[in-house]
Amino acid sequence: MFDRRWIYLLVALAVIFPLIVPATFKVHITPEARQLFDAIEALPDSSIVMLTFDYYPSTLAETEPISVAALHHLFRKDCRVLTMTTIPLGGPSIAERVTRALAKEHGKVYGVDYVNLGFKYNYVAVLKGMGTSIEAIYPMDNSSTPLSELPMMESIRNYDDISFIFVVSDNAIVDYWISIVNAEYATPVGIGVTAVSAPKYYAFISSGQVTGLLGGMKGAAEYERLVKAEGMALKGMAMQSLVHLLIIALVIIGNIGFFASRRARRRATA
Amino acid sequence: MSGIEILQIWVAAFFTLAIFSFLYKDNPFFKLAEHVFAGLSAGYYVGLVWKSIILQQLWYPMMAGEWLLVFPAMLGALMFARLVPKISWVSRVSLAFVMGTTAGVFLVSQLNGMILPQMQATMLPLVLSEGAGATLMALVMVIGVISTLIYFYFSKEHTGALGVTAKVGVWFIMIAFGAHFGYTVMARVSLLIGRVNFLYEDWLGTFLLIF
Amino acid sequence: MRRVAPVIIAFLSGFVTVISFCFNPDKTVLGGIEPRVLSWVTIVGGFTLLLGVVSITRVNWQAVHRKKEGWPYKFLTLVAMYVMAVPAMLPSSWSPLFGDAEGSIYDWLFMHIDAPMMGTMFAMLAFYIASAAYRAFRARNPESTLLLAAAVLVMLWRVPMGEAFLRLFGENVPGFINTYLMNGVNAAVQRGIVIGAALGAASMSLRIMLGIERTYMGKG
Amino acid sequence: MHRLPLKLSLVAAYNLVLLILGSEPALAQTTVDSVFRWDRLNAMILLVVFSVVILLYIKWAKEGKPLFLRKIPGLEAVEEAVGRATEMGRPVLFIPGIQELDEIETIAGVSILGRVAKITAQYETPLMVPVRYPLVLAAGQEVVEQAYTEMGKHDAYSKDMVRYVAGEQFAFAATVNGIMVRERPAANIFMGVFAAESLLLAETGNAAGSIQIAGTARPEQLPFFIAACDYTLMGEELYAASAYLSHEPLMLGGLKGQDLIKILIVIFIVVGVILVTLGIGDTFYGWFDLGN
Repeated sequence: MFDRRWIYLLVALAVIFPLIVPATFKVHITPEARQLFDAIEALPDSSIVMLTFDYYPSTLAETEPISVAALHHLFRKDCRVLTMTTIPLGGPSIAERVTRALAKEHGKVYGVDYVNLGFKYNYVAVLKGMGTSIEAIYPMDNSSTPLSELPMMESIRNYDDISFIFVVSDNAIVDYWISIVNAEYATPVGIGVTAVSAPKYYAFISSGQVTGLLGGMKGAAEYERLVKAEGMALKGMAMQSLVHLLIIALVIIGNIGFFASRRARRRATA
Repeated sequence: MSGIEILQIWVAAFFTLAIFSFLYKDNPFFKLAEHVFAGLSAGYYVGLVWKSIILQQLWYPMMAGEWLLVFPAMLGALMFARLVPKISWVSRVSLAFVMGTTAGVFLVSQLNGMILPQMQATMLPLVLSEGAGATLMALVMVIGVISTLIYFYFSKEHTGALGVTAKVGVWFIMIAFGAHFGYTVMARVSLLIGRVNFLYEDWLGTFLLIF
Repeated sequence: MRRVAPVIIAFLSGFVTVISFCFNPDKTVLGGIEPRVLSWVTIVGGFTLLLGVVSITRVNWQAVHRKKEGWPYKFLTLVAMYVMAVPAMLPSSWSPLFGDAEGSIYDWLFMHIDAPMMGTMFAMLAFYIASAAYRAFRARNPESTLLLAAAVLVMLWRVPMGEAFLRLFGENVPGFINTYLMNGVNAAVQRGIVIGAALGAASMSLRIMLGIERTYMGKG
Repeated sequence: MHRLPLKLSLVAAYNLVLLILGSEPALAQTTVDSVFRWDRLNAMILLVVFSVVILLYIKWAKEGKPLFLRKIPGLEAVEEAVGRATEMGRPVLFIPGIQELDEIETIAGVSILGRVAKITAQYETPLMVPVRYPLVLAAGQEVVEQAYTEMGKHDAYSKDMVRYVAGEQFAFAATVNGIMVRERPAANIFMGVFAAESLLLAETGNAAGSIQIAGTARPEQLPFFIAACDYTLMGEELYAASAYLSHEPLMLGGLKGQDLIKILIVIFIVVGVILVTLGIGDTFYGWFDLGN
């Protein structure tokens, strides 16, 4: 068997090639992405939507495009956006960076159109506690401003005041948004997750516990197309395609080798 | 681009490449990155707990007159008893408080939020007016859920009817895992694209500025 | 005392949340207690993170002190930890380098060293997946054949180039994969696993609450 | 403790009576202003039935009633792997997952570690157990020490067998990868919670030529272990394996109780499907509505 490092080299080439020779592809919209888009589209203007940044900087490439596309959609619809994160490592700073950049683009004002709550330890207690009072869990926003000083927070007490929760996550925290928040407070939850965890959540779509699902970079690309704001995800589809095809080719070659050697062995024993 | 920005990019690029170098083989650069990584991530937690818990949830509210917070502060401090073997049992009190509360939340949320709705969603009519496609979907769902549950049933040997159902369960499980694998490939490749983009656009970009 | 006190506390604190589930928060005393208990848990839980730091310091310092093999690396770990942690705990009013805002040492180290390394570790998986797929994905028996076929179909379906290829076999093929493979077989199995896992987690929680599961406390 | 199930069943019976007496209004109306959450009665009944069943089985297991568990394929693989390591004179690497001891999978992993340690003690094969959390460290050391003492090999035990490694997930994975290439264990056993590092560990181990056995309940990581390891315990097989090996009444009783509930769930689903198909299932279906 040859050195596996040749395979590594092929993978690297498959990613680098489209950087040098860019190409764009038509992305088809899946029903799950459409469902999420429609749910937000159907909200009355200036509704309050919670957008979570439940991901580590290490999965930025998959998740950040989802947050960006979501914010484009929410700001364009004049929704008031409340962000929070259950991730200690980087969650708060990503939320600040992304919301501030997008707010600037759409001319939104901090404290009036959007608020970043930041991070608190122990997600179970946080998710549950916000059902009674957001202020009890987050006395201050991410920049240590008391919530009482932020005009937007005047009308927000708990989940009852939130029309939709858009969870963007790279881990199993989604389970608790479903089993605690959606189940006990009935706030609709739409999710954008990494491709690793996406398959699991198909089970929650038909049960109605989840309203719409975006899976990984492809999901992000679909949402980018839906809100007509081309970003990183649509650009990444070329590299994504090449590496997938490479891996499929490797599987096929591996199996041809496997069957050839098995036949040779059978012949030798016969 | 300022000098400090270029430096930032170079530092990030150095550590990115140091980690990637492990693909070729283990080497001192990887070891260096590995150990710096371990230290930084531990240090990150300290800063985080300090700001979001000690200051924001404990110190500021206590200064504002919430004296009841003395109790969680004490419980938290008791955790450190673990470091002194003789009184380490005291830390169990704090631990029990954390574990007990979490257990209570879990007990309810798993039974109420997971099992009931997932059971209900499986009770699908097998004869549907919407046509053969919908009926087939319902059948796949019902058989899939039941055979998966049966595969993970340990109280009887998997023989006879139980064995057949469990076998169907394995087939379903393998297809689902295959789908999962295919989906995950996408995730990992996306992250590689992220890093390669950084090296190609940001890092190589600095070469144009420097040279 | 050593055994009984923790068990009683675990029971009471769990009981509060279970009982609050059964009653209306606005109508009973319990409603006011639950959020308080939950916010206390976040505080107490935070201290366990600090405990981990103490352990890391101890373990690495011992290695450095005794000049064990590779001790300079362990020393580096310690330095990295304290360079990150100490400035973060100093008030930002002293210097913009302190605290955790943008421009602080803490934020800089995180954004430009820690985060890129985390991303790179994930990215390495793309290489490993490729080699694992080549080496391990063999149609040895019916089970592995199903695994392999499903994996290849989904890999094709998730990217535009592959989807275009699938459409050559019929305009509905991608939709078919979405419906029957993802929302059908996959969702059914995930549901079976979710139910099983929920039972496991609930049974564990019950045992912890009632104090019959005490592994987390350690023995003695 | 053993009186508890009785009391709980009384409560269950009472609730059932309540349900029958007031079935329609109790479940249908959203009683925002009543003190008791009647709309959540279904979850409460499930909670009670579940608790009674689990506690009864644990009680029976403690009393030593024979409770049958089917053989878990793949458990022999663990013994074989340790045997191979002994022949090759190389160490065994055991990783009880990357989560704290409050995860049921970690507890299962630690109890399997006890079994593995007995075999390594018997053959005096070196054992390495890197862990990520202080509590797992304490529990791991205790379990391994006990195993060596039981096998009469206390002299061969060293506290460094179970060692504390860095905090962050990937920092931990990087360190373990380092151990795999530098110390070249003959067998790698992964039992517990694993996340994205599953394939990092399993591929590195495979490249280093180790035999690998994995067990985790995380469905998203199972495909990788299946692809890169020689044997994989899937999902609840992990719990079953640890109950099977340890015969610990808590594990065994819990598992048996869950098994019974699982069968009840299957029966309810089948009944539901039949009723709904016949078009008379609305009431039954409504019993599973969540109150919120």
